[in-house]
Amino acid sequence: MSAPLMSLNQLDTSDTLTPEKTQRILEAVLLTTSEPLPINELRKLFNLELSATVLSKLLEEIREKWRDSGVELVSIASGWRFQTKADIQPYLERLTPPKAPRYSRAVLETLAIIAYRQPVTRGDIEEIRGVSVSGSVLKALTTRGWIEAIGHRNVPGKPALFATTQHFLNDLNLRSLEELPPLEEMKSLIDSNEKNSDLPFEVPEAHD
Amino acid sequence: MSAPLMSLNQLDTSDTLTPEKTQRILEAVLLTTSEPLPINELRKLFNLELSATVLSKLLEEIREKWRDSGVELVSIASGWRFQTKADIQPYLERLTPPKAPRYSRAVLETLAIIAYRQPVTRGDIEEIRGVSVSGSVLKALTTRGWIEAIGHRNVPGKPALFATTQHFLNDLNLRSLEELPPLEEMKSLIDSNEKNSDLPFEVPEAHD
Amino acid sequence: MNDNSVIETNETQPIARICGEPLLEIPQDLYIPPDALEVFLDTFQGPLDLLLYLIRKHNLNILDIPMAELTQQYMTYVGMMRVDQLELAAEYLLMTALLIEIKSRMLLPNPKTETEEEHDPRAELVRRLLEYEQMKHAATRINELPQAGRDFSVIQIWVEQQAAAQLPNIDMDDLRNAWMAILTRAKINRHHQIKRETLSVRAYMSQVLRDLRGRDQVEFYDLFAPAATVAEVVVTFLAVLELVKELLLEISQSLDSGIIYVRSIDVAQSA
Repeated sequence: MSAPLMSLNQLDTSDTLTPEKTQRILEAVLLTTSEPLPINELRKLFNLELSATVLSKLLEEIREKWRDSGVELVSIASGWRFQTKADIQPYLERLTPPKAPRYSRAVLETLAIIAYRQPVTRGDIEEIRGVSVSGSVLKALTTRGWIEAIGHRNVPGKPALFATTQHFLNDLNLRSLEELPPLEEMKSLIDSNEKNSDLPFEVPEAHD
Repeated sequence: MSAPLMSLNQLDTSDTLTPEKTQRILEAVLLTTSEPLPINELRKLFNLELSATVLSKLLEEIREKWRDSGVELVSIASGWRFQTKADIQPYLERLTPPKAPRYSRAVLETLAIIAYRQPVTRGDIEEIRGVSVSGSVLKALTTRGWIEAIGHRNVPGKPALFATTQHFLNDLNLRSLEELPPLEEMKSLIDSNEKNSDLPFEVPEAHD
Repeated sequence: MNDNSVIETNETQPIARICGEPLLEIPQDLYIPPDALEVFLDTFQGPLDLLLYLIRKHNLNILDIPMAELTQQYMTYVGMMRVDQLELAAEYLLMTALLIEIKSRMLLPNPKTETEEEHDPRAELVRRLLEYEQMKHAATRINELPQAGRDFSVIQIWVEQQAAAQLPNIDMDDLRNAWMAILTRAKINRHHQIKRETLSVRAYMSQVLRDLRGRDQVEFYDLFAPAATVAEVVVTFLAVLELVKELLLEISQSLDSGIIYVRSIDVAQSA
């Protein structure tokens, strides 16, 4: 164990916690952790000696510092995390084939209904979509950690009620459900006579 | 699909691969991957258009740039990777206190038998426990430095004789084996427990 | 037959008339090459999706759907799929029935007692179509949001794991519990007999074997530390006797009153 060295360093840093040192620690810790870290969690790094306001200010400074790089510090539902900017992804895929699944329309529509109408049962989803929802669709979303059963509706059969998760928000870079794209007004749908704007013919993507 | 935006960016970067852009990509990719990336792998990022020499130079520049931060770019046998510096480790542990792992019941019982009945062979332990002792149990205790083979019994197969070590006493804050709870006391404990018929069968947190 | 006549009271009536005319002929796009049908079927998410497609494709007014045309077109698609014996979800057939029902209800005289809006037989279908379309668009927008793993990656650099810190710790209570569990079990399985011996003897037995390790033999007296207390001498002696008994030690003396040698009978080691 390199304990002696470490405890020396630890003493060193915790004794004189300059803004530079604090930033250095924040940055390193955030780069190390893939889970988003909320401010309250980050305060533990400094034995709660720094206020949320101070940390927020430092985090904003770090965000600013990274602005021109291929990596950005973002604040999402569960807290702060570093992630690559969109233009880096194609390069990453040259090294490793993309792991994230591309979802079929069935999955995406089911997800949208759960996101905007939650909590909903499978029956609710089927009614809106006009077709039965296969178990594999719900499983794909559950496995991804985007939806979860949060209870049961008190009707015969006690169907499970589905809702989106915090993880869903994190994966979509959202801080809350309110940040989802607003639903189109019924009126604009009625008025929309734009032709073929959403023709389904090109769609056949990966099926669930 | 955000395809248009992404392909724009991609075009943009791959068309004019300035050293700054190359560095920006290298940095982001290395931050994303916790596995070390060899130069040959990194060359794939740029469709092998950049030589290993050029990349090495850029990597050295990135390393230099990070020198004063809590994170360092290192070149190890299998390639390049970012890692936290040692002085960050204590802070990380404040966030996620390493959850104390526990030894399985098999390990604890084996250790107890060796401590109280030393020197013993694996056969002795199995006879007392009534079940076979897996090699991994003895290995765990040997690796930990708590037991050692101190000889062999002169019977067919020449089984090794195990005893506890000084290190074991140190780790348990004992000055000698005599400081272990005396067996007599435990005998009476068990007898009284039997009368109360709430047998301490548990050794509760037994996971293997 | 003229659907539009039935819904005169509808506020969007004039537009419906304009739209209705060109749709009297079957649109050209209705012809689908047979081998494309399977793809086609996969393409639609269900009867609502297909209906929406037809409505949007032909620029129909969704609030004043010409039921005859729509039903006819819908049935042509579904009919083609059935001819090719593609597996058609039951929902498509149910929708056929619903469309025909709406169409026929619209031909019936309009009872005056109730408000017109409630009695447009198409209202419920329109509501469902719009709600579905809303969600369909929402799904597209969600899919356009940047997505972890697809459009960006989360940063996680390598952290040195401290092997030592990960090891379990135990204390005396753990040992006590373990031993008590063994004893309790042994008591129940009567055939196991746990002999009780003083711990110190066993401890010294280990110590003696350790002292002998790697050595051919030692003099008996060397087994006793010069500074040993009387108790320690006694325990050591008992340990040696126990080791001899367990065939772990061999004691030899070649001459009367000569040097007593102690050898470890560790064949594996001496071999």
